[in-house]
Amino acid sequence: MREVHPREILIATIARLLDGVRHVAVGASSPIPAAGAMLLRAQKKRAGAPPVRLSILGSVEHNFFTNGSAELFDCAGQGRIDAFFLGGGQIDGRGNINLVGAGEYPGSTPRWPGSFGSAYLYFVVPRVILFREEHSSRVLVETVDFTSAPGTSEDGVYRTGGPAALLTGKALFSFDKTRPGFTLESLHPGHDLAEVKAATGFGFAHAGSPKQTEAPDRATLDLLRGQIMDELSETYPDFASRLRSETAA
Amino acid sequence: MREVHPREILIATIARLLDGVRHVAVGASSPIPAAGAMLLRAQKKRAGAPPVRLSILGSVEHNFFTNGSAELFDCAGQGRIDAFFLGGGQIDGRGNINLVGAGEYPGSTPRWPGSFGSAYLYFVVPRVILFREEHSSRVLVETVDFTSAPGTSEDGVYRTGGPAALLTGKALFSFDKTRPGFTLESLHPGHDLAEVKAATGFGFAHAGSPKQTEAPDRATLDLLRGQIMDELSETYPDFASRLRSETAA
Amino acid sequence: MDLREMARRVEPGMLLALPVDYAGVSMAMTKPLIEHGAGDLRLFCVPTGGLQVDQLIGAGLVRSIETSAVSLGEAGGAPRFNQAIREGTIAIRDATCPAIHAGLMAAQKGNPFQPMRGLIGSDILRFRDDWRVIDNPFADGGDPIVLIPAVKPDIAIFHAPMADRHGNVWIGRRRELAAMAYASAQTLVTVERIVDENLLASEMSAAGTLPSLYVTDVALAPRGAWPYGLWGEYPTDTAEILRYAKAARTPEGFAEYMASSGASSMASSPATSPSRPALEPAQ
Amino acid sequence: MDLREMARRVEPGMLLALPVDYAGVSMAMTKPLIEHGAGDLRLFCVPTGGLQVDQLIGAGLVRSIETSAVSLGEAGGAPRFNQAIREGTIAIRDATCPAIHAGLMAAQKGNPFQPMRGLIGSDILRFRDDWRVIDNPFADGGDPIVLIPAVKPDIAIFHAPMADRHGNVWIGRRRELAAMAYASAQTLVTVERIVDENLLASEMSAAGTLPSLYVTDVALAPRGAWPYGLWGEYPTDTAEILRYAKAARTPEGFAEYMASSGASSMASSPATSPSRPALEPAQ
Repeated sequence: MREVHPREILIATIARLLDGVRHVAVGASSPIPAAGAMLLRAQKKRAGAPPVRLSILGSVEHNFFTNGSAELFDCAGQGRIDAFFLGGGQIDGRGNINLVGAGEYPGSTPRWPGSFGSAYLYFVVPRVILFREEHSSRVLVETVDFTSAPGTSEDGVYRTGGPAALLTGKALFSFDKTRPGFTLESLHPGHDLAEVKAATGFGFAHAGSPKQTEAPDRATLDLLRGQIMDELSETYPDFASRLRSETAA
Repeated sequence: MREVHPREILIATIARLLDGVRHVAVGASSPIPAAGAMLLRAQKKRAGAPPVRLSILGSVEHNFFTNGSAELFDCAGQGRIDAFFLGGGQIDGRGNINLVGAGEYPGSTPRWPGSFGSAYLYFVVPRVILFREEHSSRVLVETVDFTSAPGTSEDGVYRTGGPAALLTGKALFSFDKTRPGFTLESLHPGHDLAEVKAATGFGFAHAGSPKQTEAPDRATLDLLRGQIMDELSETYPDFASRLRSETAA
Repeated sequence: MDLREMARRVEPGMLLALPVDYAGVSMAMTKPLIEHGAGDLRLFCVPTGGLQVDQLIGAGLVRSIETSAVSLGEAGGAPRFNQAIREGTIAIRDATCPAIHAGLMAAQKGNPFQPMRGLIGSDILRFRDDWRVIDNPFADGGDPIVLIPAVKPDIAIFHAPMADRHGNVWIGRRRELAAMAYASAQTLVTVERIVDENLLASEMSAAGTLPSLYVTDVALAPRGAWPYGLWGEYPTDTAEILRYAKAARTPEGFAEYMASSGASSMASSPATSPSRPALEPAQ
Repeated sequence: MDLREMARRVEPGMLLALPVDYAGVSMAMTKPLIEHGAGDLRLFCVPTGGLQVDQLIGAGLVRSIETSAVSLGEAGGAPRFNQAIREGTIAIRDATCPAIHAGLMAAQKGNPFQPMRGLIGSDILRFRDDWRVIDNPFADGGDPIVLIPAVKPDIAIFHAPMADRHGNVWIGRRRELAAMAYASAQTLVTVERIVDENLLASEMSAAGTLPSLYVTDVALAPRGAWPYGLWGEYPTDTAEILRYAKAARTPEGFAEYMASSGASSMASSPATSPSRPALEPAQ
């Protein structure tokens, strides 16, 4: 068995984080979350468990929506979407995310595209997974420069959703909304606590010697490298062929 | 030329009342309003005037809507419907209408179907024509037992629409919202002021010797008995054939 | 899925959303619902009710109804509804069509309410203690506006021309059927036919499709709107509705009508049994 | 109707509603709009903007923009937009997608506002003095909720696969295009083709049709979304968008790109020239 690719760790971790969802939506250009959701769907199907529904926004293949671009948000508002992924140019230690820009608003430099649906979905999707491969103190900051959506809300604010986890290229964190703050759950293979601390602009809770992020077992890896890459290549052909060539090395 | 049928007077009067509208909607079982709108549409087309659009609710032929049964109300709320027809089990002297029932609510006896969209359309369609063939003190009452929709609203209440006229089998009234109240405009042929007063449960303003409702001229009557009856029979075959046989006598 | 099995999803006290007569009423479900017998139902008519509502009321299954109207159209008033109102045996919440749509839209959007114009000064509003009036916060003062709370039916039930084997249902331009499904916890659909192609596979059919995401169960019921018509499929059987209207003037006449073959064949014919693929229309 | 003629409907200072890149952007109208030159435009992106928005900004026609994002997708940030933000030459009102939809929905319903959940505690809300927060009147107290005011664009502009000779436009499942048209005073549509049959005549095509009632003008513009793709028709020309992204990093590069044949061919191609058979809808 070949070495496990770092992105395969991410995909398998996402599948674990999604365990139990009935319907997960992923953004149009999110191949790793999509692959994780496809992996979970395949695992559940093999186990004869209730089906997992995956909606990929902007995809024709995986578009279950017929009411325009408002339907995703309506669907989430109805409680029909259990999990979603958000990223951000900045993510801070309280789970606040910034998709708008660095520096003083509105003259943000750099300016990022904008908040998209985050200021709604972060509130109403029960299991939001913050996903950003880049793990640096540029991205993971003490305090965001602009809050596209806050990580937590005061009591009395309607909120059925929020951050469940933060997954980066180096580590996996869970989110504790009572503190609020992140807890290091595991380090991906090849990364250590000192490195992660240095690369993280906010403080986080952690065990004395953190666990290593679980690598996919052989059955999972076979599924991932076979069926899942086939499915993925329908929607993300470039990503799938790149990952395939890198794992075939 | 044969005698003018009372319903032909009504149809021609409706066409006159609608003069200037761009878009008129009529209910599913409103053949006389529909015929009036069709007549106006044909007259405008012959005159090379801007087209008149007619939506007949529940009709397949004349259904311009594709967004379900909410679209009529949305369309009216957007200001895209210039005229509509409302009736009522009771209509009172202040233009209030009752489509719910006589006697004490909720145990109304008799109970009529209900208010349908009147409590909205009466507020937002600029030219609402109250149309009820039965002209009796049972229908035209001093005060309605239940207000499905009021004839006027206090200052400060959003209202871009309301009653423009009341047309019955005996007479045509205009509505003065400042009083508020009805003014007799004309009596249909064969009816006189004393009779109309006796059959009307509310007081109304009138000239000493009211005009007679204008009968359609020969060109209008030819149009009505030819093209309009053809068009009408697509949606209201029973009504059209009955009217045809009665005017052919 | 068999109609009787589908009817068992309805539990006493549930809030049922039912469509207007021309949109696709699942008349085929009426008898199974009555035979199943879950009562104390609260009906929510989108936005008006007719034959099905009258029959459920006549069968004694209805506790309350929210609607903009109930009628049999050309056949006149709805006799079992009218008697129930007269005798006070059901509670009524009179509404107006766009208020019905507003309640569903609020639920569709996950909102607690939706504003709507009109209504001010009507007795509809006066009798609705579940609605609120606020001053429009965007005006300089005054400008009262009604807020309609979200309505979340337990179950929506309707009839449509077709479904595919994935549970997607083609509703065409009858978007109120989608609105009902979005707002409701469960959606039960009867259809004229099940098609082999995936309705979401072509943009043309997808445009009129309610995705299976919102559909709990689909059952085959050819001519399942009868005696109502179904747009694009078959016309209303006005004679049959007139026959009902006449019969149902009395409770006894209603009972006889409902026991007669015409009314019961939809539920008891082999057509609706799971063992029969091809279904006969009720005549 | 010719594209240049259609562009003349746009007057300085108008509020324009433009669709998201995958819904049907009328890229064919971009050059005619720039040539027409009506400036001071306020853009309303439904719910995000891309290439067209960047080009209108680059051409100096834009005073302000309301959007949930502006980007070139895989090709990265929108260079003319980003520079304008950096230099403060356009005003921005950052939103979030469902707030954009809420503003249109309020206009569609003739309502002054529409509530929406979320947003509380975000800087999006903090910078929007045109939005309001009230306590939900249906709660026992507290429960703040945002109200989004109605947005009524002067003109909506989009591209669709087809229209008929009555001016009905087939938009398929891209219902946001209908929402834009409902909310807007005028709607300008470019299409791949004009069909002979009435799109409202069959229930199948009617389900995805925006009626001519809401359509001001239709013009023929084959491949009119290029370099964007059009669902069900042709894919996005990513190489061309990358070429633009690279060129438009500087004002000079942008000017050169816009003057080049690639960008102008859509406006000057014979397909859209006035000498071609007239394709005016009935309305």
